[in-house]
Amino acid sequence: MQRIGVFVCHCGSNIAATVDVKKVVEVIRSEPGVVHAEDYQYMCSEAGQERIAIAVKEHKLTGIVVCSCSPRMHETTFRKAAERAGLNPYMVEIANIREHCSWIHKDINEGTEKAVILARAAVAKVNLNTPLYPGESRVTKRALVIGGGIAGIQTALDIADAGYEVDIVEKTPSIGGIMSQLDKTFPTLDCSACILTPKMVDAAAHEKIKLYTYSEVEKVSGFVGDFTVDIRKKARYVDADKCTGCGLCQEKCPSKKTPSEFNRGLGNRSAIYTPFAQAIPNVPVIDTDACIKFKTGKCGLCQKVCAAGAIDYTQKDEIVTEKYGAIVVATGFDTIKLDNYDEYAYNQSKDVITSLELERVMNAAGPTHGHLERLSDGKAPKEIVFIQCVGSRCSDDRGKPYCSKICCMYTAKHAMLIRDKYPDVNVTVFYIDVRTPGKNFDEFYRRAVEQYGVNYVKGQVGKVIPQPNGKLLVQGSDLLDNKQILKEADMVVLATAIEPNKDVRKIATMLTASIDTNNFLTEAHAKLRPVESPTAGIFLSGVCQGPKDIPETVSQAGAAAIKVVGLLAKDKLMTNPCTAHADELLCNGCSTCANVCPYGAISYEDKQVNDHGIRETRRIAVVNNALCQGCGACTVACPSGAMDLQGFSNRQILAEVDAICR
Amino acid sequence: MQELITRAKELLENGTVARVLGWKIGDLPYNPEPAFFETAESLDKFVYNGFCGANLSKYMIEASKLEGKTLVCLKPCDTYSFNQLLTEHRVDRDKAYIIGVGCKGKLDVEKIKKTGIKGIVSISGAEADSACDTLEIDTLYGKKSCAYGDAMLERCHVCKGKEHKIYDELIGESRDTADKERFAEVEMIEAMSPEEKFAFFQKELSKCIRCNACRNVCPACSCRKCVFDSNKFDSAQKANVDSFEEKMFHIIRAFHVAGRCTDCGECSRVCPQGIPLHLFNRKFIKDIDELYGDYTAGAEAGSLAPLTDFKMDDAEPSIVNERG
Amino acid sequence: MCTEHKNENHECTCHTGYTLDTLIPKVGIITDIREETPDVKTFRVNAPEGGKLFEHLPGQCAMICVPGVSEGMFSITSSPTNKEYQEFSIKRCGMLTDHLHTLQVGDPITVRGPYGNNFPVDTVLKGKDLVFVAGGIGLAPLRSVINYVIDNRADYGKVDIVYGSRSADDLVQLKEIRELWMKTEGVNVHLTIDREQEGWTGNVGFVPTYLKELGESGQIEFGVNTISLVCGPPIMIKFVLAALKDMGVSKDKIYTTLELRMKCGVGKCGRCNIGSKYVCKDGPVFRCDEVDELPNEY
Amino acid sequence: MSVNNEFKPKIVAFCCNWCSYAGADLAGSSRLAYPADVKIIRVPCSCRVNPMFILRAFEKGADGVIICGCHPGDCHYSTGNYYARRRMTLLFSMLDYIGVEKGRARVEWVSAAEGVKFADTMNSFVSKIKDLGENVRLGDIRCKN
Amino acid sequence: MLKIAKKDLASLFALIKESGELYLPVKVAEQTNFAAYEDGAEFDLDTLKSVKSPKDVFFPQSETLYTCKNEGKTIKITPEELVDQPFVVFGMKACDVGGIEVLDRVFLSDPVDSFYAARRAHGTIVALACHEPEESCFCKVFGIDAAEPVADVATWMIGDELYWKALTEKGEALTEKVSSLLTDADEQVVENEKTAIRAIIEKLPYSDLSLEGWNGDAVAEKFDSKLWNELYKPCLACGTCTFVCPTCQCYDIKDYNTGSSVQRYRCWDSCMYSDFTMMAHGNNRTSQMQRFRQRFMHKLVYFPANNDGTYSCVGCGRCVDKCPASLNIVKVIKAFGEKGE
Repeated sequence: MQRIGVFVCHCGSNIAATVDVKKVVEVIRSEPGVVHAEDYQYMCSEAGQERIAIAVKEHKLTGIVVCSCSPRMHETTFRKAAERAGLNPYMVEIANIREHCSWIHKDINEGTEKAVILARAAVAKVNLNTPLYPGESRVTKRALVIGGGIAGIQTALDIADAGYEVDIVEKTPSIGGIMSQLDKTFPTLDCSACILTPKMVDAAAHEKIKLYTYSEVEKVSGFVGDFTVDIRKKARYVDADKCTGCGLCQEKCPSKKTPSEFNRGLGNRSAIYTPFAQAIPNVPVIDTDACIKFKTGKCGLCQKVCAAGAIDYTQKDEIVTEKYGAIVVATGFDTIKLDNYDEYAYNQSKDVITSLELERVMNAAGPTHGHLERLSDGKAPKEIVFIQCVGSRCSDDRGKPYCSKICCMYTAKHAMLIRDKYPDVNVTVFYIDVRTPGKNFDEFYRRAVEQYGVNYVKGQVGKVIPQPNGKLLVQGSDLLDNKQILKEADMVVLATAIEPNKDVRKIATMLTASIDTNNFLTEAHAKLRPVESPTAGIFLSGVCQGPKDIPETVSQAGAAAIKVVGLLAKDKLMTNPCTAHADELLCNGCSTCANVCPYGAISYEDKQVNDHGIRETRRIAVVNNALCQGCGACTVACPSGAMDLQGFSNRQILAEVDAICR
Repeated sequence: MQELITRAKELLENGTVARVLGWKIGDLPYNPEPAFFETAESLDKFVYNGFCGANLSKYMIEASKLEGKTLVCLKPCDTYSFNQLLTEHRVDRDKAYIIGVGCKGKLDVEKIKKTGIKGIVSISGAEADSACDTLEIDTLYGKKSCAYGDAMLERCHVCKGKEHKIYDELIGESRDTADKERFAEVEMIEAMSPEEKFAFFQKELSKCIRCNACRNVCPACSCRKCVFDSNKFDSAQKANVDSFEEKMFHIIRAFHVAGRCTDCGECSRVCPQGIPLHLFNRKFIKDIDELYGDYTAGAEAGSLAPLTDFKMDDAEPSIVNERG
Repeated sequence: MCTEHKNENHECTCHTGYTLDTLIPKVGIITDIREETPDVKTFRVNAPEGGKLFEHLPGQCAMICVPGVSEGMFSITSSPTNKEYQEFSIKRCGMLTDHLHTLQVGDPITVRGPYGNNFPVDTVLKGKDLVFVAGGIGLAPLRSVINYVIDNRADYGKVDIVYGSRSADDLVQLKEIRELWMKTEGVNVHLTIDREQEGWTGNVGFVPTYLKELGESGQIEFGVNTISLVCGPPIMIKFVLAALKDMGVSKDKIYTTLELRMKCGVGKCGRCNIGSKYVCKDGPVFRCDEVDELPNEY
Repeated sequence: MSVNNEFKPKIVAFCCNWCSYAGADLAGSSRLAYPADVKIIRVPCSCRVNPMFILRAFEKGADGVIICGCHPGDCHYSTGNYYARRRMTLLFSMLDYIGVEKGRARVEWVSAAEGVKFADTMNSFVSKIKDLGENVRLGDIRCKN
Repeated sequence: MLKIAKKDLASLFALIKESGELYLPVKVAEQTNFAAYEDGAEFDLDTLKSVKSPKDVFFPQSETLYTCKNEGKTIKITPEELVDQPFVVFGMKACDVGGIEVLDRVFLSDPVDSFYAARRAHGTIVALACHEPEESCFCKVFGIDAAEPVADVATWMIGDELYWKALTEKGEALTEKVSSLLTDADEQVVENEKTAIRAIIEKLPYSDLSLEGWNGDAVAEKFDSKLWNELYKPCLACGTCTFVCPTCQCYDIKDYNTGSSVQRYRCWDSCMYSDFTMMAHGNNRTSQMQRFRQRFMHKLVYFPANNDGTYSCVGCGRCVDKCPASLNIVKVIKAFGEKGE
């Protein structure tokens, strides 16, 4: 039986509004083991934590129960408070009477009764708590960044600048990501390549950063501070050391028919290619499906023309195993497939393009060398219509329920650039709401409307019908004037919704990082810990965590970097003390627990044992506290209850069950 | 049986084994007891007949700790249990010299008594090498006879086959005794309505006297200290209040041996109140076969028990509601 | 109540003879707690309305039960001559004792007893010289006898107390030893501790060896009229008995107690029997020659 | 136990710390109401729930027990909920086999982002238990008084 | 001597039930055990021995001693009500009656166990002579005459009539209550039945078992024998033999937390269980050999030593029938008999 202090928090009115806090204190006072009970406005405040310290000294408490918000929020706060008061931090239990009680039960009697029961369960558990001492595990002072877009690059640069080695793993042949495909960027209309390429060069040149391009993460094991990652370096069939990047092979390559992924499929590329001119590393890759040498065995022209002799058809995929202390996911995004949106005739007419395709059309290095022309017949368009929220803010499951956040700004940018370069072109934008909340964002949008005369129509487009004369009939509605609009356009640009990279779910499973139904990685806490995954040692950078524009991505990349640096700066990490422990007098040595342990943390040894006078050597399970993460699978697999989990022991959970069913 | 005795004496004398684990003649015709024989002449009292139903593999846990090898006579169904104990490192293979003894189905004296036969003085027809189709029973109240099949243990009617799964030597021939569908009883209960099912198990389990014979005889239930005896789960209850504790004990025991139970039927054989305990374990065996693919515990040593394994597309727990 | 055997005041005549069953405990209140040593506390227990829960004889035990945890047998360390309260010295060494050590003054406690026989103070020991040999918490059972002897000092001869423990702060009842026992005439106390400890001026050494020195140096004579009472950890008892044997003390002149082995306390639950003797009914106090007759299963 | 003749069930919910407990928090912060009869016990993972806990809850008077965990594949400990799924399937099959009403014990996978699903699950489960009525078949008569 | 036809037994039982509870052998799920009689329950007087002995009626497998409730700062203890209504146990065989007498020596000796005493005081035992003793019976060895049970009432089932003879005033009082259904009967018929039963008992295989060498003062000689080391090996340490035995008296005291209060109850315990003697000082019987020896030494040596020669076994043969490893007291007695120790 412990000497327990119970502290019930008002949480301002969050709890006190629907739970009679005074009554909870009064009822819990008579619970066995409770020697002190009080309530306070804000337990998590400095003053609140101070009250704990006073009570511990005054009543010589050995256990603390705090009835407040979710332990996922303030468990560490109250554990530190207990530690400062001289108690072992694991003698603290939290009864969640806010999220699980006051916020969801309006009737004050019901709320109070439930709060008492939850408090009683916490007291029953603390009665059986034992002091726990976190172990230590060493930290590999290296980081891994998955994804080479602006998010990955910026994170890697910031980590490397802090002096730690970073590896970037990029699936495509070059780093740069989606940003490298953009023409200009809002709100400053900088040329995207101009601000991105220097960072790419820095990343390549930085002695602390190693690039694994055209590579994928294959397998991840271990845990925070001690990850072991297998990286598959796909065969480029070009020797990176010998290649000088002269580009002769790309010119001479006879197979030029493959659609260029970089140009969103609009232009073509050769079988041996670098995605774009400023590619880093500037080492081409042979696409085996398009290469005549691989398909028919003939050709081999690129090998002949290569002065450096860098072409090597016999190259094989290579698996590299590396050790890391932290992993940052920066897998970026892509536009959604528009197959469900045939009302916009995206698949019927070549002149209906997505905004990202428009970026390539307006880009000098793009398929139309920067001239704004219709992709069907190459003529200069006179009427351009932009349709917003294509696939975003969708109530049915055709598209995405969320707002993709960046479309309003880049459509304003496109409209402004077109009006500026081709003043005679009319630009109409059909929108539901224009959302330009950032710094200088709304002023940018205002300039597009007032200075460049972009015609913004509040309304949705019902249908886009390709006309026999090659034009596109846009049927839309104008909600402000409350009338239907029929407009003939030469070109229609769809502001398409964005979704996380399609490989992110496979990576999340490998990292055991939690992921939500829209495939965005779940952050540890939406407001307080946006750049960390709940899984320790995994950090989130860029759109993989949620839709965001480049300025936010870069700031989040920096935040993720400093979190990684904070982790790598430690020599030792405190490991979770709630690990499994085998009672050597009860253990049968039957290996059932080792079969279910996901971390291989259980090994066996023959030990001399004195079981109440019987001395013999027995095969005993031994848990490696550094590897064990405390999931508890082994405690249920063990029939005799020899294996128990510290912090969530069988008797503690049974005590909670008893207290609840009383 | 004589061949078995001479072979045992030979192995004992030439030192291959230090002791023989078999059965000793009882003082009544139907109660031979498992026994260790260390000397050749003590083997004269060795017996192997229709009443030697005990599964000796559990004794091998302690015997593995003794000096020298132990000769153990295992029936076909016992060898599954030995394999299972081997998988769980509880017995030592090189401390055991296994003789696979033939089996023509084992007898249950309770069944003979249930037919009204009392005051049994002698029984013939149960010898290992006899035809084993009728039993001639001489009693204080006159000569009686009883068909071998009617006196056979329930587990022999659903015998898993006479092939020994692990042995060093085979002695004696077997006879197939399976004449009932293994899951017939389980399916019959599953077909009942919830009220009938509850009434059936309430009636059966209310007889339980908490003697732990089923647990202590079961080769799969071989913990050093059972969870019901320790305070690990605060569940060391021994009350017989005929309400919940018996259900908790038997469900949890069946759960702990799920995927490890070889259906050797010992629990039903030893229950003093004749509770059909095999119905619990066989239910789990049927579920595991249906949901996760056929699995016979102890078929070969080292197989991964179903509850320590998984597949990505396992059925959801709600299948129990849909299955009707 | 029972229909047939009713008498006028509604008492069922067929089982009037039984007081409240001996297995039902009484509720007492803890009125004082003294921290003897880091792991031993002495609890003073009174009936709720004051006074003692029940009368007892020196050496008898009582079963302290905590609902929901378990119950344990502890010797009553206060002397029967003390009229206001009873005391128990409890060492922290398990689930139940852990729990008892967290109780406060004023907390309720349930006690049943008294159980077992007692040191024969009014018969064999009367008029004899007494030698008490105790080790660690073993002093608790003997303390009730010592205080009884001190309260009826005239009925007994010379009293020697040899008491030792692991270290100085493991000596139980040190205050009482110094203020009461050492000051009573005819009672001399010989304290010892196992290992050297600074600030300790008394003897250093194990109890059996110290007893032997005292015996051989004549400070304690083991005459025909001397009875020894021994209590402590089993190995200490073994060596003390050997030492006493060397000094010519016959087994029937030595008493010991086989406490710590009881459950029901009324000789029925079948746990505490050694051979045909039930420790809780025929003991826990035994003469050493009786102990030798028992089969060695204790 | 029934209070002013309307049956108030006692329901124990075992929620895994990484997904369903976070889902419950999200349901809370989104103010999605569900009956107060549900009391949540936090466990590291759904694979920590031992059949003894479930039977103990029923023994002491619970009318319904629900085990929530991460969606298979999302488990923070990678394989925990796979084992939990097999264990619970077998346990529920045994409970149905001895005649306990179907649906009195249930497993539900709720991710950290599915606050709505958590609230809906709890509402549907409580109404299901109210239909089934008080737990008589798995209770211990000594706990009833 | 009175008698009643077998077909009228149901009305006899109904009549007895009016004045108090009636326990008799009832067949439930094909097993015969003593249970409270409800009208229409399928009573079974043919099966010779119930699985669990009727000691359960007087010394139940588990009974609550008292309930504690925390009330504010004090604990409120409410002892369980002692049995105070008369009841009748019908159909007890001579060996079980002997068993109750053995228990009387334990529970009624000072300090009296009032729970047991109350039940004994209010219980009337109607014994039934064994019609066809079985091969595992050896009550004769312990001086019990199966043909002539000595209880409050002795009955014999002869043909399809039950012969009834009251032996004590409790028996007389019960006979008084049911006299309306009983008619006078011929003593001689019962005498012939007795001689027939005794003749069968002579022919039982265990009847010539000799207890020579087993008595109160054989403690040292039997305790140190090496035979125990061979005999105990097949024992599974389960509690079957102790829980079916009519004379086993050992019990454990445990708590049950019902949530609102704590019930302290007493339940049967078995000396064969591995932690039976686990107490504060540790466990003084750690090996199964010690526990096996303790069980038979208590029945045949320690109990006689404390109870002027009465053995704590009545030869009912239930342990012979029910032991999973076919070990029992007869094999132990025979083993020591052959070795001549």
